[in-house]
Order: sequence, then C-alpha cells, then structure tokens
Amino acid sequence: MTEKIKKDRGSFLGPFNAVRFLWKKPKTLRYPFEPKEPALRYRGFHLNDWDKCTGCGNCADICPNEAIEMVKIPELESRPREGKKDERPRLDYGRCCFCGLCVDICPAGSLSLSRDYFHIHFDTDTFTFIPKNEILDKEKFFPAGEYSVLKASLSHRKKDYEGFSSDLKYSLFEPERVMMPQVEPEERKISFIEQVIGYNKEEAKKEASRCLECRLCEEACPAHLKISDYIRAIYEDKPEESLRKIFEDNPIPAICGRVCMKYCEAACSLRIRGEALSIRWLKRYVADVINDYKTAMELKPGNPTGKKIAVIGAGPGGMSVAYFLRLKGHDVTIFDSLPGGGGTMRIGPPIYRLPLEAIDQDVNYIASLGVEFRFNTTVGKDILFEDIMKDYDAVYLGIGMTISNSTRVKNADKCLLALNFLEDNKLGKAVEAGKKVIVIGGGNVAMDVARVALRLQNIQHPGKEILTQTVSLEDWDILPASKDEIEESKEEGIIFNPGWGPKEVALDEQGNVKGLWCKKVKSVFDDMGRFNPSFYEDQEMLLEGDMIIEAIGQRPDFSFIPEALFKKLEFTERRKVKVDENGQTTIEKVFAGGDIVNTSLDAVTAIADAKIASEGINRYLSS
Amino acid sequence: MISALKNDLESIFKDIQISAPEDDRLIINAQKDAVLTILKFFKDKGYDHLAMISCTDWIEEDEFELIYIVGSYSVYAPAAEDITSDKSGVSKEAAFNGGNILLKTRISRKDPRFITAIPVFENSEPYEREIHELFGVDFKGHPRLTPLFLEREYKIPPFRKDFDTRRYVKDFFDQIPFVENKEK
Amino acid sequence: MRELELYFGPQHLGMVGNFSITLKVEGDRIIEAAANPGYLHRGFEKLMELRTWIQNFPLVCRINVVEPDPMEMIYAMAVEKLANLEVPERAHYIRSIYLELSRVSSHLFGLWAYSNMLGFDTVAQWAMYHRDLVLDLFEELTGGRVYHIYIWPGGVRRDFPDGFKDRIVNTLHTIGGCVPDYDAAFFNNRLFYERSKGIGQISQEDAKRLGGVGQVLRATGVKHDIRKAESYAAYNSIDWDIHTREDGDAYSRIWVIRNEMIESVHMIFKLLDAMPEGDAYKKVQNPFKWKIPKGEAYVKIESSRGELGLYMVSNGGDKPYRVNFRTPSYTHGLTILEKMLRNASIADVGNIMISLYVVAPEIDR
Amino acid sequence: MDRNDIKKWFKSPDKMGDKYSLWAIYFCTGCGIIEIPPVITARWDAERFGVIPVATPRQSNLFLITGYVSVKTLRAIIRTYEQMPEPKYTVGFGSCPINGGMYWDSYNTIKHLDKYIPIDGWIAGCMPRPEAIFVAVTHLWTLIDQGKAKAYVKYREKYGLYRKNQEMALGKLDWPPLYTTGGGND
Repeated sequence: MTEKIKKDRGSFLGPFNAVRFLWKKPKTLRYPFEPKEPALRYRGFHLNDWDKCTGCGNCADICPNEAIEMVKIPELESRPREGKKDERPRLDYGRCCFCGLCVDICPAGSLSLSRDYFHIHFDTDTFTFIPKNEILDKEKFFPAGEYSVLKASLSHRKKDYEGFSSDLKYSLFEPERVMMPQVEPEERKISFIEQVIGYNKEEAKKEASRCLECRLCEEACPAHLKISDYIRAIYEDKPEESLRKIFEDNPIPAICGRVCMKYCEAACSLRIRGEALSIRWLKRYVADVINDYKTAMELKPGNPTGKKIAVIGAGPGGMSVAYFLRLKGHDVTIFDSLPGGGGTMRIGPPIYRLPLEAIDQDVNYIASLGVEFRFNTTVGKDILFEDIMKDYDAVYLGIGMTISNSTRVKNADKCLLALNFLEDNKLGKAVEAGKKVIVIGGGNVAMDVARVALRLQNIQHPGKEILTQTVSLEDWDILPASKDEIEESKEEGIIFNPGWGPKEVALDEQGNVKGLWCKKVKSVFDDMGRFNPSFYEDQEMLLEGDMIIEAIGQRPDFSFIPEALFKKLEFTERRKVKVDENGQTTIEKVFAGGDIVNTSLDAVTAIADAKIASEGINRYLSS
Repeated sequence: MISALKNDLESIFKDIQISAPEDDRLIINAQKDAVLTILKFFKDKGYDHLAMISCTDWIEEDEFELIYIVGSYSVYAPAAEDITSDKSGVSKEAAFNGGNILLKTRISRKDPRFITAIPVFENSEPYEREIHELFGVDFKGHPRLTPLFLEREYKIPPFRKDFDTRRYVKDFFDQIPFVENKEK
Repeated sequence: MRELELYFGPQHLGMVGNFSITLKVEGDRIIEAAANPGYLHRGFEKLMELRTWIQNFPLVCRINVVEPDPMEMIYAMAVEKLANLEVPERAHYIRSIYLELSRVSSHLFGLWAYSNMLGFDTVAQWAMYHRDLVLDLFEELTGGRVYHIYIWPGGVRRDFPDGFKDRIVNTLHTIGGCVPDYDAAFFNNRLFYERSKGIGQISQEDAKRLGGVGQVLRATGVKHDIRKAESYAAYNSIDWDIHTREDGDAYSRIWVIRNEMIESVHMIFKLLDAMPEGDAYKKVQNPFKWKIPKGEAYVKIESSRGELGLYMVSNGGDKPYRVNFRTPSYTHGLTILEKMLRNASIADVGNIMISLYVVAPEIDR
Repeated sequence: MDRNDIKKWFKSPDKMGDKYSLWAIYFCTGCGIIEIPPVITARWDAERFGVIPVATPRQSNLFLITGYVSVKTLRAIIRTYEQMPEPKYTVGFGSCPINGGMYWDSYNTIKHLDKYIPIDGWIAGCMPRPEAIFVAVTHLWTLIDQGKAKAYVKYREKYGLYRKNQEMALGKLDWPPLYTTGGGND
C-alpha cells in the first residue's frame, strides 16, 4: 500500500468524486424539530410507585454516591405489620450517576428509571427531588401532545415514558427461598416425626445470604428481634453470635423457631415479588446447631438484688419475664401446673411441629441461670395466691388461655375439647381416635387437632378406612388458619367443610356419637364487623363421624384469684386484662402479659409483653 | 516449563517463596535486596515486558508491599507462531510464556525506601514516581521524584490506608463557603 | 538559540483531553518534553477501596470515558477470578460482541481526533457520525449512551433486546459500506501519507523497552495481542488475525487502527453467528452480604489501546483492599510520548500525541 | 426562537448577537467532553445553534465545564475563565460540578463549582446527552433575553469572595487579581 501511494499521485479529478454526496440525504438530525427518542431501556430520571414502595431503603444503601436519602413523608402512615414505612427515597441529581443499581436492588419493583433526562436550571437546589410516578404526581407529567422538550425539566415530564426497569431475572437479590426439606405427606401422616427437617449449614447460609438487611421485619416483629443482625451472623457462620443476638429479645428460640406466627416474614421486602426470607427456620437452625446455650451465651445473672418475683405460668411470656428479670439479678420463681415448662407450647402444638425436647432445651437454659421452676404446682390449689402475694415483691400473671370453649349445641357434652385432646396426646396419655373424626373450627388449633387425629387414626387403624374432616363457619377466603397449615393438612388428606356451622350432635340409639348436623352459613360477621354468625336455616347436612372435637377457641381461668382481689382487676372492652405502660394491672405489684392481655394470642407477642413487664417490674422494684 | 522455571529460581536465589496458583501465574515473595537480580533474571529469560509496579499498604503489618508484574511480548512474535499453530488456543508452555509473574517484596512502612528498577526496566519510571507520590515510598536512584498527579500537598500520602479521604473532604472542601447564601 | 520552557495544554487546540506537556524548546525544536498529567486525577483506586464490590461498577467505567467497556470487563474478570464465579457461555459471547463494538466506537473516535488534527474535516465528520450510530446500539442494549455499566460479575446486566442482532448487523453494514469512502478520502490519500509518515517513529526495541503495547507495539511489527495470548471471553472460539505494520510511525499506527476496526467488524459477525442461546447472567451474591475470599489477582485484556491490566487484592472483606490499573495510555502518554517528542518540532506535538492514542483520564485515574 | 425576528435585532442587537453566537472554548475539563465531538459534528451539528468551538479563551464567550473538576484543573479553569472577555456564560455539565457526583468523596476533585466561579446554568445527567446540551443552549438564550445570565457580573461584584475561595482551594495564586474592586475584597 505504501508503495502504491508513493507512485500514485492521484488524479486531479479525484475530489470530484464527492459530487455524488450532493444527492444524498443530510445526516444531520434537525433537533429539536426532529426529535430523537431515547432507547427503551434508557436510564434517565427516577420514577417511584409510592403504592408499591415500602420505604425499605435498599436503594439508599446501595447507592455508591449517597445520592439517595430516605425522607419521612408526613402524609404517609407507617404500617409495620405490612412491611410499609412512611419513608420514601429522595434523589440528588448533583450526585446521581444513573447507574440503575437502585432499580436492580429494589425488592418491591417500585423504582424504575424513565426516559426523561432534561433538567436544566440555574439553581442547584432544584436538582434534589422526591420521585413519584405519573399517577401520584399528575401535575408534573404530561401526555406526548402537551410535552415539549424545550420546557422539559423535573417538573415537566412525559407520561408513559418508563425506561430501565426492574427484571427479576437480573435483579441483585434472590427472590426464591432455599427449599426447606420436609417429610413427605404420605410418610408424616402415619407417625409423629417432626415434619420440618431443618436447614443444614449450607442451606442456612444460602438462605441467610438472601437477606437485604432493610429491617422491615424488625419493625413488624412484636418483640423487635434484631433479625438482620442474627441472620448476618448465620451467613458469616457464627451461630453463637447469632444466638446471643436472638437472646437479647427472645429467650426461647427453639420454641419460636418452630411455632412463631412470623409477622417478620409477612413484612419481608423480598415477599413482594418473591418468597419471604425463612426467618423462622433460620432461628430454628441456630437453636438446632447449638446444643449447649450456656457456653455459647456466656451470660451470667446480674448481682443479686434480694428481690423475689413470682411468675404464674411457665409459658413463653412467663419464661421470658423470668429470664429478663433473672439477668437483672432478681430471684424468680415460676409456678406451673404442668409437669414441664412451655405452658400452652407444651400442650398445644403437636409433636410433629414442636417436640418436647425443643421446649426443654429452652426451659433448661433458663433454669440453669437460676430461675426456680415449680412444676405440678397449681396456684389456688397447691399454693394460694394470697400467700404468693405476701411472700413475693412482685407477681407476673402469664396464665394464658387454658380452657377450651364449647359450641354448646345439643349434645355437645359428647364432644371432646381441643386442648384436652392435644394435651393428653402430647403428654403421652393414651388417646383413642375414632375412625371418622370431625373437628369443629377453622383456626390453627383446629388444624393441629385434625392432623393429630389423622395420625392417631393411621397408627391405630392401619389399613382401615379412615376419615378426618373439619367444619368451620368461615369460608375459604376468611379461614383463620395459616395458609401453610391448610395446605399441609390438605396434602395429608384432611377434608374441609368451610362455611358450615354446627347445629346438633347426632347420636345413635346407644347414645354414641354418630355425626354432626350442620347448617349453611349466611355470614360470619354482622354489618358492624362483629362476630355474629347467621345461617340459612333450610340448608342442612349430616356429617358422619364417631368422634367430634371442638376447637373453637379458648378462654383464661382466673379462678385462683380470690374474689376480693379479682374485683380490683379491671378489664378492657375486649375482655382483656387492663395493664398500663409498665405492664402493671390495676392490682398493686401484679403485672400481666400474654394472651390475657393482648389480642394477638401468640408466643412472640407474649414475649413482647414480657419484655415490657420485666422492665416495668424492674423499675417498680428499684423505686 | 513452570516447574523448570521454579527450580531454576530456587537454585539461584535463597529466601524466596514461589507459588503457582494457576498455569499462567507465578507469585514470588522475595527479600528486597534480591528484587533487581530476580527482575534481571526474568528479563534474560525473555520476560521483557514490565506490565506495572504496584504498591499495597498493609497497615496492620506496618509494611508496604511492592509488586512487580512482568510479562512477555514474545508469545506471538513470529518465532513463537509455530508453537501455537493450534487455532483453538495456546499450548500450556506458550501460555505460561505469555503469563504473568508477580514478584513481591515488603518494605518497612516507617522508613519506606527502595531502589529504582529503571536500570532493568526503563518504563518503571512513571510507576515509581506515582508510588512515590501516592504512597510516599522513596526510590533511590530515580532521576525525578517530582509530583505527577497532585496539585495540593497532603500530610499523609493519599493512597495510604490511614488517609481518610471522606474526612479530608469534610475538613477541606466542605469548609469552603458558598459565595451566595444558600438558604433562601 | 535560546532554550525556553513552553507549556502545552491543558487548554490547547492541539491537545486531546485534559493533559499538558512542558516542553523545553530551542526555536521550534523540542529538546526535552515532560508530560504533566493529573488534571483528571480523581483517586479512583482509593475511592474503590471505600465502595463495595458491586458499588464499584458504576465507578470503574468512568476511568476511561472514550471506551468505558474494557474497564467494566476487567473489573468483572478480576472479581470473577477472586470470587471463583462462573459465567454462562452466552454471556461470554455477548461480552465479546460488546467489547468489539466498543473497540469500533473507540477507534472511530480516534479516527475523528486524528483526521481532524490533520485537517481532514470531512473524514472527521464521518467518523463521529458513525461512532454515534454505534452509541445508538449501546444505548439500546444498555440504557446508557456513554457509560454503559453493562458487564457484571456473573455475566451481563441484561440480555439482547428483540431484534438487536439485526440492528447490529445493519449498523455495521452501514459503517462497513463506507470503508471505500474512508480509504479514498483518507487512508489512501497522499496528504495523509505525507502528513503522518515518519512522525513519531519508534523502533521495535524502543517500543518494547519503554513498555509499549497495543497499536504502538503492533505498528513496529510485534504480533502481540492479549486476546490471543491470554484469551478471555469468547475470542478463542472464532478465527481472527492480528494486524501489524513495520515502520512504527504515526502512519503505521493509524493503519493498524483501520485494519483492526475492520477485523473487529468481522469478528462481531462471526460471534453473532456462533452465539449460543441460554442465560446471560448467573446471579451473584446479594450485594449487602457479598464478601470475597482473601486473595490477589492480576488480569489483563486488550482494550482498544493495548494491554489493560488490573491488580486487585481482597482481604476477605466486602470491599477491595487494593486496586491498581495498568492502563495502556500510561506508558504511551508518559514514557513513550516523552521519548518521541525529543527532537520533534512543536508542530508535531498534537500529531504525535493523537497518533499514540493517549486518553488522559486513563493516565490520571 | 426569535432568530428571524428582525424587530428584535434592531431593538437589542447586543442580546441577539450574544444569543446566536455562543462560541465555546475548546477545553476538555472532564468526561462530559466526550459528548462535545458528536455535538459539533454532522449528526447533531451545534452550529445550527450558533455554537462553535474556538481555540482560545479570548475568542470565546461560552465556557462548558464538562464534568468533574479536579483541583489541578480548577486552576486552569479559573485562568481560562478570567481570560474570556465579557459577556461570558458558563454552563456546568452533569452531576459532578453540582454536588460532587460520582466523586463526592474524592480528595482531589472539588465538589461545588459555584464556590469558585459563577455558573449560569446546570445540566443534569451523567453525562448530559447532546439533546440536553441543545436544550440547555435554548435555556441560555431565554436567560440572556431576560437579562438573567449575569454570572460574570456577579463575579465582578463578588470577586473578593471568589478569589478567597480559590486561594483556599489552590493556595496562593500566582497571577494578579482580575479586579481590584468587589465584595469582600477589603
């Protein structure tokens, strides 16, 4: 080539080659008269769907330039149980580099980038703004006809102009959870082995690694456990540290790791477009891998204060109060009528959900700190409440709901009560199951009862034709039992009859149970939203069965409190014991918590109450 | 090839540790007085390309680590063409030939001095100048250790780990007032 | 004649980028030149130590504004090496296509700069126009015109949009169709020959001695290209050539650039044909929990300017402990430029600098 | 756009002249410069807007500060800005000069450019597209028309304060003050 050029001086006509370009169309874009649309994936200014946005703050955390700040929006309300905060991101376009990391990390998928990119202004303050979308911010978005690039700015944007948006396949988080290994329905329904096998180390680490540390769960949790911290410790393979974090707020991880109502998972930001983090199973993993809490915890009770506290009821609340107060150095004694700790947890959740060993793991640790447990001691019978009031400096009532309600339909006395049935079964008394069992109720207790009955049937009547079915007032859409429970019950072969109410227990000639007459439910709640079922009296059916168990709720037993004192005890409108912000009842030095105080009726709320009460008791004792 | 080179090195030089984590990498930890000789050794073996000199501040061990990364130009020199006639890739020996040698040495952080590698590899000049500026390492024999990038002087050279750039920005740039009152 | 010191740049029409040279001149002959970089020094390597692994992606591409893509690629490769990550096969192909597109766009930018400097304004306009067409492709693929932030550890950030293959082919045909025009107006033009022949000449020995890479080296006849020597992405799976010239002057360098650009276009066609279906991204660790085991890595790739290396150390944390880039412009713009300017005339400074293809932000980082 | 409005040309020829001949100084201060070549070449063609790049500050009246400004560049920017004849207009490109942008924690880039020299307008983006540059030019026209693009007057009036800030960032400046009067000078 070099040689050629040297020789070839070219023709003077050469430049006239260019003449042919005269007939070509000009390449210049006559912008702005001839607009050019940015690409469909263009990364321009932010859009944020406030309805989807949870205020989790992941975008602010990932931003490499600290361009995003979460600001409180006064007109929004914070709804921690739904995982919604009243904060929304604010962008600083004096920092933003339009990388879109915030879009790829947004678990709710609310944040996206539009194709707008015009903002020209002489005032740098205008470069900070809180993004919304066109539905919420109507006056700033204009349809294509009214939009003009010459006016375009952060307050004059184009409608329907979404650019770079979130794609789950390419997101920076993992939307799917690590499968929890479970015993197959066919296998589990013929025995009481624990259904959930539990994560192994790799699975737990992998699941823990999904956590985005937005801490929505911590706000949703009644006891405000430091969830992000203990999950991070699991990810870093430090189960001891994780356990210490859990124990700061919850002294019964083995129990809660199995039967918690997991408000945290309902608030998890990953649930919005994927599956929530398995927070409960991860807690259980920690309790499972650490056999000896004592060495892991390195905790000692505080300096003795000489104060004595009595706790009535060794349930989750009672044990927690005892634990927190013991750490402060007080002497705590727990009274319980059962032969072991756990309270309702000991008798309620069947063995396949919560084995006794797990309960004892927690109980033994609390006992090892010096908390005195007095089992098989029924207050009011074995020891008088008056004596307790005399001998102790403070009393905590964590008595829970111990009496099952009955439907009180005709012949209802022939039925079994749920708690009695569960207790007998769990504590090892022989229970004989019928071949055709009917369970009345649609809550979690009813599911437990039905599934226990099914197992007993399978064990006691192998190879024979068996049937377990439930009847509940509530129809599918409002069935109070948790979705998992319903799903698992169906897998095991339990038949549901939702939307039917019990009318009468049918008896045969010998007076044995033969079935249950039911009537169709018209509505469960009345116009005011109160529980007040109404029925179609003309629609009836007979469910055949030789055993009926009622699982329609429980109530507390206050019979141990002497009448004079009981009169002083005030109740709220919802028939709950009234307590002040210290957890103290209207009786001096008597504190209360758990199911008799709150309406949530679960273990973790009892722990939350216990935390408040323990601080209240401590304050009370030190004043 | 790799083992031969390793053996050669080990027989000539004492006090060095050699590891070969991959087929085409050789990591050598050497005492500081042996560095230039080892570089020369490699240059004579055909590793004629000094890719870079880097420096790491291991503040906890109170040492700087200097890293000399040496490669070769010759893999695809016409002479080497026939070794790699295979289109799909490079044969192992050739790959190593074109691979990288990481020669590392540690110097004290309190009194960071070293000698220049310019006599062996001429293009180490700007690298050493940069390390001098950003880490404060003195290279004996370097002709011009004048500032390369920075306009201002910093008490601690900015690439050292104890230089906190976020703090510096706060203490310096944020202290300069706005000309106009920002709050309106 | 008296010796004078002359400041050349940073605000100077003959200067590309924010760079300056201090010249010691006698008349118009340069006795000694000292490069004076640092106008664009932002302390990237320090900033990267303060950002998590994923947060560094938006940052790293900004090191070199002319072609940010090899920067993304090399950082992703280093992370993949340290964290031992796998990349899906398709992602390798997409990466290669993307990097070659970036090479084309970068070379067109270089062609703009060089032809503009030599006074070939028409060719400069063409080159810039054609580069803009490539930028349109990038915009469609990645959502950004200049900074793409597209290559991620574990693959690429999004797959090709529908019909994107065809649009790549169309655009490249448009550009390729103009090669005869370019040749007639520029490469085979006697004026180009006379204005660049012998300018900034360097011998093969000097180029090697001073750490030359890329076109500077290939223009002296060394067949050296990292894409072959230490193949990465999908370069191994297709058949292509390294282009060299013998003379080592500006003319040869520009010719190498031209040939490489055409080779890149051919490579893209081959890669598009061979591209497998499948996933383009394998998820990496959640960024808030991502830690990379202790270790160090040196990776290198061939950017459009030559060997681009990255030495990275992890101490097992969520951020890199030390990052250090070996950029091709570094030796070209400092040692080789100073060598070439010795005894050159002032009028050739811009010519030499642009023919060396120096990108100032790459030197300063 | 009132380019063809003859009356206006008669009424205020100075403004019209300023508006339609914005000559931009050719100075690559940061990465935003990468969009300038497309803007001034065939596809986008800034000459339609009267914007052309010129070689020396003495010929120019528009200073596009394209992106981040390192401390070393700041010195050159101030020098260049002071050499430009009045009336002169400055436009800051992208996030970095507004509030530090990408390099908000870098020890070597200045975070708020308006602390050192006055700015007439800012363009959002990282980096601003050619379209945004054109729209910015039209905005600048409006500002000139309304008499609001008076940053250079501010510089004269508050020179003392600007100079003080410049010296805080760069140390003693080796050129004499541009103006001897101005707020904060005494």
